Amino acid sequence: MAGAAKPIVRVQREDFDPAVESEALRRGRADIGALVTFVGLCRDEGGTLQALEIEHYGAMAIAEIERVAAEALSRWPLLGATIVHRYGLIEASGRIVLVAVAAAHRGDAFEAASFLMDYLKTRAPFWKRAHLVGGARGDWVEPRGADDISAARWRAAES
Amino acid sequence: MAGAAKPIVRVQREDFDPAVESEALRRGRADIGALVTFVGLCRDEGGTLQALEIEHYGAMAIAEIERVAAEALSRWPLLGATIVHRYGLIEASGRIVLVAVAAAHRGDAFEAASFLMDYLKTRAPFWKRAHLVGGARGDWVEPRGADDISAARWRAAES
Amino acid sequence: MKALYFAWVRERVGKSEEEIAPQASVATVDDLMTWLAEKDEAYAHAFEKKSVIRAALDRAHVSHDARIAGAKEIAFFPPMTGG
Amino acid sequence: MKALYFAWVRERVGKSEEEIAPQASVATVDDLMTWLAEKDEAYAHAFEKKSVIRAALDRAHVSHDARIAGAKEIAFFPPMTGG
Repeated sequence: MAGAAKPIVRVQREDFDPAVESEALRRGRADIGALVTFVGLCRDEGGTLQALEIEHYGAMAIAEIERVAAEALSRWPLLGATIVHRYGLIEASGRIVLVAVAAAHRGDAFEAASFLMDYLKTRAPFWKRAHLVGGARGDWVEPRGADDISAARWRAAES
Repeated sequence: MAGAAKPIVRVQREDFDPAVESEALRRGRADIGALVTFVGLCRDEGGTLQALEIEHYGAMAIAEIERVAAEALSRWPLLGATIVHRYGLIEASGRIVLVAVAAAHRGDAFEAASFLMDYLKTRAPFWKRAHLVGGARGDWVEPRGADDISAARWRAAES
Repeated sequence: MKALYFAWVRERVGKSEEEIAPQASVATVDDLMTWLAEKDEAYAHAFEKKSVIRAALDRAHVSHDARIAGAKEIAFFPPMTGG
Repeated sequence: MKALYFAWVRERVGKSEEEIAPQASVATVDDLMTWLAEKDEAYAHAFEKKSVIRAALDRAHVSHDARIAGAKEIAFFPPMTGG
């Protein structure tokens, strides 16, 4: 749609700055009414988790996130979207993923950001493994059933 | 609920920094998995709007936003919430309102932030007047029917 | 009691606040709007469509059938457009 | 074709990638998992519950009945847990 920027997608080891990412969507334009920024953080699970190790399938991750972003742009009249996903070792309280979405109206921005996160969770090729406090290597994180249910919400509107 | 911070509510003339507000929710804790930051901006309406003048009922605005925030905290297991609403003259592309919500899981954070914005729009005592490009004073902004419909979404769950 | 007016209600009334002293028979928010509308043409214009006007008693939203007895502050304003 | 393994599939197989050359009768993703499972105990362990394993052909998700002919790269992995 008119004014829609090409989504920005990055997969990287280093940390990101949510303020820089969301400000970049907004800068130099006055047609944006709503800017939603989501940051996913590494929880310490009640003090038991030291870090998450995130394995990924690099080439596919970029391609898959770009597909998900294109899907969001086709569904909502967005004025910009940025998705950044980290891999490697992320300490408790560290940032894992960012989704920033700009739109004229807040309903579109909230829905698109929520959709992007649901689809990233269930489609982007990343796998988390826990590193426990004390040094032990924990298990691979199991997918939450809630994530599939959350992603399925968007399918009713497809058909 | 355990871990829930008292919501931070501010009504002010001066601008705010979304990064400072959302970072303050996150700092020093590792139980947050999802941080949603919404910023509402002044659109220039296709280049016709110079600024919005926001009138408000100061004493009630704080009280009403605090009631809305308390309602959000009672509905979702939040780990923090900050709401900042500006008044006075806000130029096109300027920031008007911030809602930042922290939770363990993203579904709660997205829903609570969306709820807070819907309720702010329909309950917080602020009124916008347009200032047009060229210097003319425009009309008071009419409420969008979409805002009432959006706010009504949350009522089904109440009864 | 103190009456406050906001946005176009304020503009039509021509002031942002005033002390008012309605008689005891003015019992509800709706009664008070009718009473105010009878003051002069400016008030009549402000309150000509009572149904679109919102009210708050002591800084909390109330419906038009709320009783005003005991309230220190009443505010009248159009539907909110913040956020 | 190149086969890639991720997360616990990689750990069980014992390598992250390799060249494989299944015979022509191995037509689908499901066939290929069965073929791999027959290689040795490590592969048998990795692919013992085929239904939980996801596959991608040339970097796009596919179902287990997808045909592998013509693909340059196939990846096997557990359900994703990113985001």
